[in-house]
Amino acid sequence: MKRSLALAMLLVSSLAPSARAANEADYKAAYAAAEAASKEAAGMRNQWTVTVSALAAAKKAADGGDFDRAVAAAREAEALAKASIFQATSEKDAWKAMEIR
Amino acid sequence: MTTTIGLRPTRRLILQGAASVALLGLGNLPFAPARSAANDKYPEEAFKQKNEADAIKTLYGKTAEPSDKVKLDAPEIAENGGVVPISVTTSLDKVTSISFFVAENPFALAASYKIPDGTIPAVANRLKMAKTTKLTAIVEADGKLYSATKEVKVTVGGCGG
Amino acid sequence: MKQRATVLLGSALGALAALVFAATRVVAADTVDPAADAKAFQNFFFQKFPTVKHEDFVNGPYSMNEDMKRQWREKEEFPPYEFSLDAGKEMFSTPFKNGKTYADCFPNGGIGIRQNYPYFDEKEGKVVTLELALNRCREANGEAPYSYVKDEMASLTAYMAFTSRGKPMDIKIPDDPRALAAFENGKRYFYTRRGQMNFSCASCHVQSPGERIRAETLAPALGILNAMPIYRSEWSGMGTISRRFVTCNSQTRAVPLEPQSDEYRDVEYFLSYVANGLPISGPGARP
Amino acid sequence: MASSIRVRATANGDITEVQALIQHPMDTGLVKDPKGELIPAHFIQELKFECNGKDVFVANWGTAVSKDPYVKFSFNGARKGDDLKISWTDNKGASDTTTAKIS
Repeated sequence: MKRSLALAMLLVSSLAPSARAANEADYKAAYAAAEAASKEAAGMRNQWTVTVSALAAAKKAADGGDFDRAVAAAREAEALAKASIFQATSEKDAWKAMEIR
Repeated sequence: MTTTIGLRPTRRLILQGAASVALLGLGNLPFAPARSAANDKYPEEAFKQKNEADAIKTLYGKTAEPSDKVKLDAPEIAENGGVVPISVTTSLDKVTSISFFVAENPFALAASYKIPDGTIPAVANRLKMAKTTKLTAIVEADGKLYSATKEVKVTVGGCGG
Repeated sequence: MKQRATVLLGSALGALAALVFAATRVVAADTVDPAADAKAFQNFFFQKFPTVKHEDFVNGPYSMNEDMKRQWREKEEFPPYEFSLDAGKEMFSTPFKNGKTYADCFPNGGIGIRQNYPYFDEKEGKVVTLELALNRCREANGEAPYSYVKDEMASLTAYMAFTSRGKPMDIKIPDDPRALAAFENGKRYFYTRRGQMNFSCASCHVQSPGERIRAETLAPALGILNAMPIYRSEWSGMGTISRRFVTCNSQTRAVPLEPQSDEYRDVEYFLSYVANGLPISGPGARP
Repeated sequence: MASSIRVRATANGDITEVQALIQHPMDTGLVKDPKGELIPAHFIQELKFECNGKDVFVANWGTAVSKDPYVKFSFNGARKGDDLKISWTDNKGASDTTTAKIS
């Protein structure tokens, strides 16, 4: 019982700092990271359409002043971009498994 | 439709392109055939009816009874809801009119054909269907209505986009 | 205790064998052998669909499904690409501002040659597709190039395909390392998974032809470009090879590349070469 | 400008089979264009086939007829070489007409 209580306390404290509303600075940082990852994916000619729309949604939300949503969308865009980078890298050899021989 | 954002304008432009081409054919003035009989008039009201029963009543003013003498040929699964090949033939005689009704469409009456005597009572055409629907063909023979009905499954294609 | 050991030993041996087997396969794949690839590719489909006549593969989904073949036969009586075909014929003979026509840019006046495209241009060191050659012909004669995904290009390629109907696909790979590289690059593109859906062309057109993705029946990859360009009811309009590649990409949620990018030219080279011998059936009508 | 009507009329014996394909957008008025505006309804309402001065077939169409519409029917009483006159009018008053020889 005591251990789970401590765990719950830890969880709450880790959430605490992000509980306050995100501001423009948070958005700018999140967007920059997302954009960098998206540029790298584009450089590998393996960009996903959903990354592009998530970035656009982030910008739109930020323009509307809703930085919470903007940061969330930017983080999603970054995650999607990173997934497409991982896909391109792993597919460099993985494609052979499907090849008809 | 699973057209992607990028794609929609090209389809629209093509449609607009086709529309302008059609309008180009405006050259000759719309002539109204002088001697067209009263009932030759375009059944405006019938085409405005939403559901099938009203459309049939408005067009013909009576109800139809199913008959195996009306052979309706339509695909089980439509290749594409926009272009569904449908045809009907009948062994009834003294046929004066054939019409098609797509129950689930915004307006049930899709097409109505006048069959003067000397013309074989059969028609093939391509219709649009909004979604999986009952399709009914009605043949007016010697003043009575006979019908055949078939279900056509309709859905979009593609994997997502 | 003893029993567990034998199981361990067995699996180790199994893994070793698999490794050796995989190794030989990898070695075999490194030397590019298009002829062997084409043979293997065609045999894969001939064995997977023994009842489908070989030349029928070029009819895409209709070779896979009787009901749809009937709908297609009906439409072929008066096909929806009729207007595009007529427009292409007219455009083909209408001279440019400088008096020349497309016939001056192509061997045999552009008639009955579609089966040799795409070809590898040894001067340029790259694959040249029919759509690219048509636009280069326009530019060489002072005309603005057409969009690769719009009607004008589709009408031109429809007419040129029509003049080659029935002729077997006849793509050549010169003995030039760059040509072999282009073929290999096309093959890699064909089998590489992309987009959030994580599909490659092969996921649909090799692993599941004949099956449905909602209303559509998937076409086999063998001969899939022989029917190009196609009138698609879904687009209620014509589609060039470029438009098909771009839309397939976006369906898997991959951002498409520029039409006629190297990857698209190479995958067209690969797909056309492995269909050598199968008849040209363009322009086609598809769902 | 080529006519918007493509027609094929072939007579065998006393029966003439007619196929027609017409270039027309057949817009339903329920579809939006990329800017989100409704594309106004624009569809052929009446398509008439006349031969030897008599109507042999009259089609009244609604918005559910496919783009570039196609229709096929047959009729008796015509011979090779007779003229078949085809004309359509749409809901915007546009029209087109053409005459084809029965082959």
